[in-house]
Formats: sequence, structure tokens, C-alpha cells
Amino acid sequence: MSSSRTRLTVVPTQRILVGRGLALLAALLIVAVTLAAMGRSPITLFGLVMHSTVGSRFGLEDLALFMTPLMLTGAAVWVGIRVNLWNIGAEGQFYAGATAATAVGLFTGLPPALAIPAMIVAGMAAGMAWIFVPAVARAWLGVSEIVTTLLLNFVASLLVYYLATGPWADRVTGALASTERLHVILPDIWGVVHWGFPLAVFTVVVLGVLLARSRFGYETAIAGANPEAARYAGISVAPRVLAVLLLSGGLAGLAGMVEVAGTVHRLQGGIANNYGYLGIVVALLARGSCLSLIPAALLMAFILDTGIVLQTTQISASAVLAITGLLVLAIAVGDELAAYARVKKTS
Amino acid sequence: MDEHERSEGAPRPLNLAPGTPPVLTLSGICKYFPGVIANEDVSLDVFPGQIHALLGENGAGKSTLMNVVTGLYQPDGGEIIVDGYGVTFAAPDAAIAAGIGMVHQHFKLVSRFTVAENLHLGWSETPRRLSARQIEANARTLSEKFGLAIRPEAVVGTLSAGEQQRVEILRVLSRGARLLILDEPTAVLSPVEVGELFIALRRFRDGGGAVIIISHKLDEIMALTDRVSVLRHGRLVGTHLTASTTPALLVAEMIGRPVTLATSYPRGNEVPVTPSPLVLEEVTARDDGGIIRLEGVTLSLRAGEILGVAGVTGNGQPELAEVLTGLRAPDQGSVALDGVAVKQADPAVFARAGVGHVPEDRLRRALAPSLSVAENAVLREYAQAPIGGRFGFSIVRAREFAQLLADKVGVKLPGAMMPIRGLSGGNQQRLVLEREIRIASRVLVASYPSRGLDIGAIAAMREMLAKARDAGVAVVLMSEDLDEIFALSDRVAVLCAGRLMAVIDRCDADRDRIGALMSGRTQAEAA
Amino acid sequence: MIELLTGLLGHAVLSGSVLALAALGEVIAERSGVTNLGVEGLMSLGAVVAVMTVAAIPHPWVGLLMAGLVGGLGAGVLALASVVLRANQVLCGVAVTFLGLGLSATIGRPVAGMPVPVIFEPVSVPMLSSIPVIGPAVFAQNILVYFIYLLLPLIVHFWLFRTRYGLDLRAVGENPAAADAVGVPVTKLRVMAVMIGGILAGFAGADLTLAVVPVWSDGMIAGRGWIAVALVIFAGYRPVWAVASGLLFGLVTAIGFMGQARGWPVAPAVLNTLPYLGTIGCIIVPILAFPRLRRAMAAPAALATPYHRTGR
Amino acid sequence: ATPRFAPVREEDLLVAFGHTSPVTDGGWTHAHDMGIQALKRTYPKLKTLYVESIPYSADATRIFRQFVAEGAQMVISTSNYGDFIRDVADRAPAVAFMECDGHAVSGNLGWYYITHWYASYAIGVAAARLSKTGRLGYVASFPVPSVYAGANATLLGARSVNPEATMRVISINSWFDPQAATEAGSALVDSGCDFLCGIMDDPGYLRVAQDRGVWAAMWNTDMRQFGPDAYVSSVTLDFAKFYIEQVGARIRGDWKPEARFLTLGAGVDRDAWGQRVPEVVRVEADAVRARMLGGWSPFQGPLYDSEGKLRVAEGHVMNDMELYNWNWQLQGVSGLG
Ligand SMILES: Nc1ncnc2c1ncn2[C@@H]1O[C@H](COP(=O)(O)OP(=O)(O)OP(=O)(O)O)[C@@H](O)[C@H]1O
Ligand SMILES: Nc1ncnc2c1ncn2[C@@H]1O[C@H](COP(=O)(O)OP(=O)(O)OP(=O)(O)O)[C@@H](O)[C@H]1O
Ligand SMILES: [Mg+2]
Ligand SMILES: [Mg+2]
Repeated sequence: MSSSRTRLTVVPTQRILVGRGLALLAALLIVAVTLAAMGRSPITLFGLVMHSTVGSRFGLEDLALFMTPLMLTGAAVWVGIRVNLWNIGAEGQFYAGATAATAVGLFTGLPPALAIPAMIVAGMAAGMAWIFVPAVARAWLGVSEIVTTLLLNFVASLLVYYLATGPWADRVTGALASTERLHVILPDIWGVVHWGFPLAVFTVVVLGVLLARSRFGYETAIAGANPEAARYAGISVAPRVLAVLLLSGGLAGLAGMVEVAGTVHRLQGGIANNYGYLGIVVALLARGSCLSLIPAALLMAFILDTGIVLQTTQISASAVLAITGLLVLAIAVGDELAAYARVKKTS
Repeated sequence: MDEHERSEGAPRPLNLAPGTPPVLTLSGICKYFPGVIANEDVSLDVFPGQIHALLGENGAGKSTLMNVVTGLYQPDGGEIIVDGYGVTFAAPDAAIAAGIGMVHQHFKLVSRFTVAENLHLGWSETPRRLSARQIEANARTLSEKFGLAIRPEAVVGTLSAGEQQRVEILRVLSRGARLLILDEPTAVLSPVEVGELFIALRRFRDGGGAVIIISHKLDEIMALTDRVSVLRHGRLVGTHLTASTTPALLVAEMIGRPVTLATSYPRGNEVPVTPSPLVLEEVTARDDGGIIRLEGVTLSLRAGEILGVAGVTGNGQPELAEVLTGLRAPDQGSVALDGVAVKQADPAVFARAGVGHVPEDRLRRALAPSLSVAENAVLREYAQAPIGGRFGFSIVRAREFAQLLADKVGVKLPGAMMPIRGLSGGNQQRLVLEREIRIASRVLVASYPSRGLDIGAIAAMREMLAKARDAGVAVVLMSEDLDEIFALSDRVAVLCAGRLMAVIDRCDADRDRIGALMSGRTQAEAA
Repeated sequence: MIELLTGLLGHAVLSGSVLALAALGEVIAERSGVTNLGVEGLMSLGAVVAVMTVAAIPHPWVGLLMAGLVGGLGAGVLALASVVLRANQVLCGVAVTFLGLGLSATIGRPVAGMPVPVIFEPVSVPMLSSIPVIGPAVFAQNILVYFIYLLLPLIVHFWLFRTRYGLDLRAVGENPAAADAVGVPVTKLRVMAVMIGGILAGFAGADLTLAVVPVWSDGMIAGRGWIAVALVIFAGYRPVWAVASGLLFGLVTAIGFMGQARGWPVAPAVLNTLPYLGTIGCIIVPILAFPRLRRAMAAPAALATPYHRTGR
Repeated sequence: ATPRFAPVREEDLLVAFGHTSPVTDGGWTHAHDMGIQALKRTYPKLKTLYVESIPYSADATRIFRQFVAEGAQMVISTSNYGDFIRDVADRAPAVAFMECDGHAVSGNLGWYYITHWYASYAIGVAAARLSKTGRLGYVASFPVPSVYAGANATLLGARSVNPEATMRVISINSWFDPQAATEAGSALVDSGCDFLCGIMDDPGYLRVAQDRGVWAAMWNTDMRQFGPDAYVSSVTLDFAKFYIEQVGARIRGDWKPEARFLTLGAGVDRDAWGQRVPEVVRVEADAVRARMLGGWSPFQGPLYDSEGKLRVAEGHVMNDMELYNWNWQLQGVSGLG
């Protein structure tokens, strides 16, 4: 009688971890029971999944490759959420960044030492350009960035398909709906893992440090948490909204650049691979901390990679998608339940 | 624990028919929050036909106790007894059905809805088919029935606090409340509105209703209530008949030591003769809706002096504060900061010139409630060494700064990284005040700084203002509390309908004269 | 020319009906303060269940009903997680979309690509259907179209703005603490709103497979659920506008195809982007022109914030 | 050198298939799946596995790698995955890879495709006879070579009968979107086309044709049940023989990576004519088909593109490789570039 559960305002990380762990376990239990009911051996599958993800060299490479764009799109969404802005358009900015990087990689003829920095700059600039109109509309007109950025995703995807099947279509090897192979690519460092991985980790770390240690980080935090207080303190909100959204777009653009220059090497329609949308999930999994984007991206990469493995065991892509949904749902619920603590009489 | 023991300090009212149970009996109520005992073993009786006061320091557990009574919180122990029967309120609707209505400290109104809509919210007697005209007519009828004037068609967000409160009270009464609970109802009201409220409450009591009122204003409690209970650190420390106790006794019971509010704060030094830091010349300003709120205001602040601004709320005070702090550009007229005319609204310029501002609505304006104490503490000095610079910012330094600020004003911080909304309103107010005084080398504009503070906190706040004054700051003090204005001010300005009726020296000001000016009579008439 | 207009309007009405229905459901959910990002998945579930149902019981109304039921149940899962348990609405919404898309494809394998035995056949309204241009386009459609454009938005509008139930529901979306304090059951209303929204999303899926393109195949919602969510913001959370915006989106899409079919000198890729760019334009331009609209179109104040009674 | 692909016992062979859409798509992947079923009937002890709905992204690489990791000795991708499969093939030289619609041949990677243009040509002949307006409509996904070849070949067939015939293409810019395909079909009919064809997996525009009383020819499989009155024919695919042959070669140890076209009558053909296609039309179109089976190619110069430029000189016969890579629209075709 003298104890009940109360919601904590600040939830310690250990609680979150435990909550998530239990939730994932519960979800996996459901999956295992279903699989067993379908006559599959959950144990064998589990072994296979473990081997193909963390238990083998190529599994680890794959995880790193998955994490690379996820960290960056996660960061893109995260910088927005941090100040109450929802960039649902990382997918579109990803495409824009990939497109611009491709243009540099295909048409400038720069030597690699120059081309790669140029691709980075172009990719980020294109991501920023792609979010520019939504950002301005949000900053000065109060137009919800959620709709405008979302709608531009469809436009970006159409644009990439147009380029890849039209003006930039591959005439060399005749690859379907894709451009020629880039003349300059990010070098590999470990198997198929390329420089994009350390670049992404570095970006996340720098971003975290920058936002925590800079006046810009502080001012945007205030502007996001309470625009009225920001104005009161002499911080103009609109330019900072613009700046944060541009930063967000730039990060997503960088993700696109890294994917095209490091992993895919060609611009093509499916290149974004939902990384923009998955970035939302990663950002939310990371909660308030920028550095947590790295483990959050790892968790997401692990879930996605598990999905791939399961598919090759004749569990259909759609069933895998449903399982992914179940896991995300479990994590969301686990996070919330972790916030409830049993309150005892204390003094 | 028996009936006798509990009622020791305040026996059963004599006029009550024998056998009539109290409307509400709390028996051993406990409510815990993480690390906090909000209420423990609280037992009290509330009788029909009586106004019962609940007193206590900020954070003593008054609001929590009442939230338990109205079903918002579930008690962790104890029993709620209504009309002699034990009850459990799973949700507020159960409490409402039992005839318990509460007007919350932070209004529970939907600001985008009209008054009539708010009145009809969640009410079983609201017609199923809703027509604006019908519910407005309905609202008017209710307004007449309970003698509370409202404007049914007005959108709540545009109303003054007093008007909003009337809506809340009317809503509770119209749902047949027999026990009316008011959490700090007078904090945001003008004296006139307070008078009207008390008339309404007495009428309600005389009709057999019971009232629980929470307030930090002892004179009001003495004037209005029949019984008074005191909470301290979550525990009930005593219940008394109001007639048989005194403010001093109550304060001692509340705080554990005697506190009195000084009626004057003599200055420690001479008023320095310096040019006016801030001068308004024929200033006219509009609010966000484009309505003229200030008209032809000419005002010159003096260094080392407190200027009290008296006036009924809604007469242009927020706009005046905003013009004085650079948050709002005047439509016409000029603002001169240190002799330099300011054209654009730019709070940063004012802040840099040494203008501090304690706004009326500190949670909405001066703080980012979801951010940490540290981040809020440095809101004015984040760009200066040692906290930050042109590009940098150090959260470590910010934390140290926050701790410094808190130590200075005697706020105990569980940690500088906790969200500031976790601090009590009183402590938030103290931090804001100190933060603003630090940058206010020239001017400090303080709007209603004592709102919601307990008496101890008010005393501390007043000391801080007087100290700033002594340091040569031109202080502008806006308040509905004339006692406060008289106690602190060197000059008193009176605002009415956006016009500055007069600026009078303290020695020439008296209640009647100020009151007359506040109600719109000109200086000549008032004199 | 006339025939062209008729054709254009006819397609717009038909294809817009799917978006309109889903958007309408989302208006209800968001008015209660819950963003349901699971619409895409719920539509997919509705679409497949409708087809599976009519494959067993060849009656379109039964299919529609079952689709609504399943949409409502799916939304119930979302409501359980994000309203009752108060988990993050965005995460839960994305999860429900994954779940819905995955489940629908999994259970729909037996009927994938099969002809749908019965559909909602067009019903001409006597008299009205002979009005030039409008008549054949609007009054010779299937019965769902009439419900979606003429009846449903009015019902929802009436409910939200002209009844006390609607008042309570909107209060929950604006300020749940205020609603709670006067005894409005916040959780109950939110769950109900999300589930009704889910039922409409299920109906939207059924509309797609029983009226617009009578076949089920995996992936056939093709992002329309997300568009519906966007349209709600575009429509300023108003039911009638939501339906109108569905129609508008359908119209612009149809114009794009018409342009390609007529060989307008515009790249097909550009024509295909019209609906998206057009919608963005339709959001930004009016606000540029009338800044006051900004407040009128604002989201419910408590949108996407879970309500905790003791939280402050 | 020792043969890289040594003989393997049937029961030891694992063949992995990668599909672009679900096997239930009623179209392209379904056609491949029929081939796989036939393969399994021929080699009952053979182990197969497949993954469907593989996106055109780095995920494809992952899946093909996983095939290899799970011991597949032969990997067949039923759609073009380009570098995604190439990268894996290069790292797994002992595994035999085949890519449908591919382009590269390496030491262990070959490709195959169907010469659907001949069937399209024959259907085009019928189209010209059936169409009153001479306007044909084509519902396309993206302007890729198979679409160019399909639209061009159909129109070329139509023009052999009606030189005034034209072809209008709508790209819906999606590999799969039944609603958009349906709307595109309607828009084509609205603008005067009375014969629809295309390259979509779903029967959307066949429905439209049925409702609007015009004709439609389909792609991949027999879909007449969706529009019995409108159905003309379909470019049908049959991979059974090819898969049996390839897997057989792998078992025997004589599999070679090579580029293979499945020709008319041997993997690709027109479907049985629709119930309302008049006898005269059937006979005329089938006569053309018979000529093509006999070795005649209708794809010979002079051929002009839609700008009027001569693209194929008088006397030149386009070979299958040229047809496979067709990327310009024939005079009379519009909407593709
Ligand atoms: N939602 C909550 N979560 C955690 N702790 C709370 C919460 N609400 C109140 N408390 C705790 O309960 C105690 C009592 O708070 P309460 O609001 O009842 O004070 P109060 O007497 O109304 O103060 P004031 O005079 O300032 O209004 C506080 O000290 C606080 O620590
Ligand atoms: N989330 C929370 N966690 C812990 N304690 C809290 C929380 N929210 C509020 N409190 C405590 O509740 C008490 C009262 O808080 P409240 O916000 O009601 O302030 P207040 O003193 O009533 O201010 P005011 O009277 O000006 O409204 C404070 O002591 C504060 O420490
Ligand atoms: Mg209180
Ligand atoms: Mg309080």
C-alpha cells in the first residue's frame, strides 16, 4: 500500500538499458514462439543470426557498413529533435547529397585527393539546399517542417530515378536505372568497410562535442526548448531554426555522399534504402545524447542485418518487416516502462 | 488516531446540526514522490458552511494534498471520507460527481476555446448537440446565477488571469460543487478582483457550501476564513479556528521561525544624481493582436530608486515592461537608453546596456522549463567569460555558475543538471531574480515578483530589490499589492487603460489617492 | 475537351477518395493529440483484409467492414502502446507501419495478384449524373465515393465541432491536463480517436482494393499513408479540408498523368513531382499571402505529447 | 587449369535465387518462380532457397553475400542487381552466378535475358488491326532499355500494318504502383488511345481497358481473367527450360559463365489470343511470328528516332544486343525521353 509506481522525469541510462533489454527479450520470445509454431528451430536460427552478424568477419563488416549511413541520418534527425524540429526529409536530403557527390565524382575529373573533399562539400551543400525551402518556411512562416520535408522525399526520389534512367544513365556497362560507376570512391579500410565509417563516427563525436561546448549549441537549445525565453534573452530564433535545419540537411546529405562514394559507387533509385526514415528511429533510440547515436545505429544495424539473415532462411521479407516493427514497438514501450520506478517512502 | 485528537485545535463548529458529518475528512493521507515526502499522515475535517484555509511554505505539499482529494493523484496511504462514507476517486470525474470541485493553481483551461466552451467541457449537462449560441446563452445564465461576470464568447487565451479564474470558479460551481477548493486563487488577482472573489466565496459558504482555500497571503486568510490548517514538510502541524490565532503564530508554525514583512526598506545611502538610464517619451504601443495597450506614456527612470507601478492587471503593464526591456518596439514615441534613442525592439541591446527583467510569466518567458538549472541560470551571461565567449560554451562553468547563484539566494539544489521545472515556483523566482539583478547594472524591471511566493521568500525577494536599489539600479516594480508598492517604492506610477495617470512621490501617495487613479480618475479628481 | 475534364475530375475523385478517407481518420486521431504514423501500415492491412474477406464472402460491404475492423484493431495496438503505455508516438507509429506492411504482405500471399470477385460498382445518381462534366465525373462513381466526399466529412465535422463529444475530444488534444481536471477521460478518448482513425484507414485500404484498383499486391499502398498524414497538416486539422485536400492531390496527380498522355512538353519526371511540389506550394503560398492563417492552421497544442497525470 | 566448377551431386547442390518482388506478384517474379518449380520437379533432390523483394540497394549485396555464406554453389538473381551481385561474385570465385537482365560476364558471372521484342512486334501487328484510332498507349515504370524495346517493337509491328500508328508512353516512375498504373491507363484512354500495353506486373490497365471498352496486351503472364473482353495477348515468359539446363550444366560440371538470350518460342512468346481477338487478326499476327521464328527480323533499317534522325541505316539489321540496349525512341513513340 505504501508504494506505487511513479514516473521519473530524468530516467537513468541503466534503467533504459534494462527496460530495452527486457522489451527486446519479450519481443524475441514472441518471435521465437511463432517460429517454433511454424516448425522452425529458433535455436538454429539464433545461432545463424549470431554467426552472420557478430560472429564472423563479414558479419561485422556488414554491421559497420549498415551503421555508417544510419549514424549520419540519425545525427541529422537528432540535431533537429534536440530543438523540437522534425526533419522527416533526411531521405530526400540523402538523395540530394548522393546526387551532388555523384556529379562531382562523374563530371569534374578531379584527382581523388581533391575529389573526395569536393564530394563531401557538394553532398552536404546539396542536403542543405534540399531542406532550404522547408527551413525558411519553418523559421519565418511557421510552416510545419514535417510535411514539407516529407513531401520533398518523394520529389528527390523521382529526381534520382530521372537522372539515373535519363541524362545520367549508364551508357558504359548499361546498368539498369543507375549511373556509371563513380570515377573516385572512398577507399576501403577493412574488407568492404570504407573511410565513411570513421568519418561518420568522427562526425557524430564532433557534433556531440560541438553542440555541448559551443555557444551555438546552447543558443539553439534555448531556442528549441522555449522560443519566447530565447527572444527574451536576445537570441533570435528564426536564424537558428534555419541553421539547425541546414545542419540537419547537411548531415543527411553527407550520409548520401558516403553511401554513394563508399558503398554503392553509383547513383541509383534505391540508394537511400530508407536510411532517412530509419534515421528517425535511430535518433529516437539515442534519446538525448549525441554519442548514443553510435550504439543506437549499431542496434538498428543489428536488427536490419538480422532481417537479412532471416530472409535467406526462407522467412519472407514481409515477415521480417513485421518482426522489425515488433522490435521497434517493444523498444518504444520498454523505454517508457523504464521510466516508472517504485517509490518507497524516503526522506 | 481518533476524532478528538484531530480536532483538538479547532473543535467542531457549533452551528452544525449534531450528527452532520464533515463534508470531507482526510485520515492519514500519504503521498510520496521519488525522494520526496509530499504528504504524510495528513488528517483534517472540512465542514459545510465553513471556509477552511490551508497554509504552508512553497513545496509544503498543499497542492499535492488537494490533487489527491480531487482524484488527480492516488494517495499512497490513508483514507478520504466524504459525508461520512469512505471513497476512492479513481479519476477527477468521480470527485466531481461527489461534489468536489477544484480551481487549480495553474489554470486548467483550454486557451484556444471560448469561455462558454470551457464551461461546458466534460459536463454531462452540456447539450449533446452543441451550438455556440446556445452554450453562450447557457453560460450567461450560469454567470448570473452565481454572480460571476464573464464574457462567454471570448477566447480564453485572450483573458486576464482574473477573468480566467472566474471561468474556473463558475465551472466548478455550475457542476454542483459542495466543496470548493481554490489553490492560490488570489495570487494573480487585482485587489478589486480579490474583493469580488471573497464576496462570491462568502455567498457560497453562507449557502451551506464548504471551501478550502490555499493562500500565502495571511491577511486574506484572517479576513476570509473560519478555520486554518498548516502543513509543513508534508505533515499537518495544526488546525485552528481563525478567530483564535494570529498571523504571527501561523507564520511561526509554517516556517518554524517568525517572519514579518517590513513596511519600509530604508536606503543605506544617498540617491546618486545621475542622468536617467531609461526615458520613455510619448510612447504608444500595441499588443500582438494590434490593439493599443499603451498610450502617450512619458516616463523617466532614476538611478538608485524604486519606481512602483500600480494598476489593475490588464491596463498595459506587460506592454510597459516589454517596452522598457526592448522586447517590444513602440508604435509611436521614443525610447532612450542611456540617452541614445532605440529604434528597433532588440532585447539583446537592452541586456548589454544593463537592463534586467523579471517577467510576469517566468515559466513562459524567462525560463526554459525542460532544460537544466545550469542552462537556465546562465541565460544572461552565457556569452561571457568564464561560461562562454564568441563561439565557446562550457557546461561545467555553467554548472558552477548555477551553484553560485543558488548559494547566493539560498536555494538548495539537488543538482544543477536537473530540469528547472523540478524546482518549486518560489525557488525558480529567486534564481531568476538573482540572475537578472546580476546583469541589471542600470535598470531592473520586476513584474509581480512576489506572485506565488511564501512569506519567507517574499521577504528575501524584497531585500534583494532594496539591495539593487542601494547599488544604484533604477528598479521598476510592478505589483497588484499596494502594500508591497508602498513598502518599497520611492515613487509610484499609476497605469490605467494604457495611460500613465500620474507619477507620485511615495510621501505624497496614499491608498485612496492611488486607488482613485487606478480606477481612472485623473490626478485632479483624485487629489 | 469536355471529355478530358470529365476524365480528369473522375480520376481525381476516385483516387483522391483513398487519401481523403485516410486523412480524415488521421484528423480525428490528431485532434485528440495523437499522431498516428501507422496509417500506411493500417491501410495496407485494410486493403488485404478486404480482398481476403470478399474472396470468402463475396460481398463488398462485408469486405469493407472487416477492413475497418482490422484497421481499428491495428490502431488499437498503437493506442495501447502510445496512449495507454504512453510510449513515444513517432516510434510506435513507425513500428505499426512496419508491422502492418509486413503482416499484410504475409497473410495476403494466397490472394496476391488474384482478381477480386466483387467490387463496389459505380452507381449513377439519376439526374445529377447528366450534368455536363461534373455529372459523369462525380455522380457516376461507386457508392463509397459519395460517402467519402459528401457524408463522412460532414459527419466528422459535425461530431468534432457541433457536439459535446467533439468538444471533449478536441480539449484532450489541446490541453489534456485541463480536460482531465474536469473529468474528461483523456486516455479513453484518445484510444477511441486513434481507433476510429484506424478504422477509417482500414476503410481507405478497402477503398483502394475494392473500388479503385481491384487487386491486392504487396506494396500497393506505395506511400499514400504518409501522404495522408501530410495532408492533415496541410488541411489545418479540419475534416472538410482534409477531404478536399485528398481530392486536390488526386487532381494534381491526374493532371500529371494527363500531361504525359497528351504529350505536354514537360519532362515526365517533372509532371510526376507535381503533386508533391504543388502541395508544398499550397501550404506556403497562402501563409505568405495571409500571415494570419498561420494561427488558424496551427496544430492541436498537445499533439504528439503523451499525457502523464503527475508529470508537469 | 582445373575446372573451377567441378561436378557436384544433385543433393549437394544449393541454388539460391534472388527476386526483385514477391513470388506472388503475378508477374515477373511469378514467371521465374514457375521456372524454379519446374526445376525442382526435374531435380527433386536439389536444394533451393530464395529471397524476394530484394531492394536495389546495398541490401542486395548483403543478401547475395549471405547466400554464399550459407553455402550456395549457384546464385541466380532474377533481376538486374549490377554491382551488388558483381561485388559478391568477385569475392566468391567458386560460386556460379547468373543475373537476369545483367550486362557483365566474368569468370563466374553470366547473364541472360528474354528477347521480348519479337513477341512485342507480333502483338503490335495485332494492335494496329484492333485499334481504330491508331493510337497505342504504353504504361512504363522508368525509361529503361526494356521499356524502349517494348514500346518501339510494338509500334514497329503496328506500323507495319498502319504506318500512321503512334505510341504514347507514360512513366509512372515506380517499379510497382497498381494505383498509379491504373490512373496512367485511364489517362491514356482519355487522350484517345484504344490499345494499351506496358511492362507492369499488375493487371491495373487491363481492368481499365475492360471498363472502357478498349484493348490491352500484357506482360509476363496470362492475365485474361482480369479483363476477358479487353485481353489481346501477353508477352509470356518461361524460364523452366533455361533453369533446368543451367542447373544441369552445373551438376555435370560444365557450367560456363556466358551471356544468353532466350529467344522467341524458347522462353518468350505471345500468349494465346484473347477471346475477342478476331480470327483474321490472329492469323495475320501469327504469320509474322512464324516469319520471325524462321529467322527474319523486322528490326532493320532504315529506322528513325522521334526527332527524325536516322538511327539504323538502310540494310542494317539490329542484333539482339542492340535491341537489348535500345535507348532511343522510335519515330512515332513519345513520352520516353
Ligand atoms: N509531480 C511531482 N513529481 C514529483 N514530486 C512532486 C510532484 N509534485 C509535487 N512533488 C513534491 O511534492 C512536494 C509538495 O509539492 P506541492 O506542489 O504540493 O507544494 P505546495 O505546498 O503546493 O507548494 P506551493 O506553495 O509552492 O504551491 C514538493 O516538495 C515536491 O517535491
Ligand atoms: N517533476 C518534479 N520532480 C520533483 N519535484 C517536483 C517536480 N515538479 C515539481 N516539483 C516540486 O513541487 C514543488 C511545487 O512545485 P510547483 O511547481 O507547484 O511550485 P510552486 O512552489 O507551487 O510555485 P508557484 O507557487 O509559484 O506556482 C516544488 O517543491 C518542486 O520541488
Ligand atoms: Mg501549490
Ligand atoms: Mg505549487
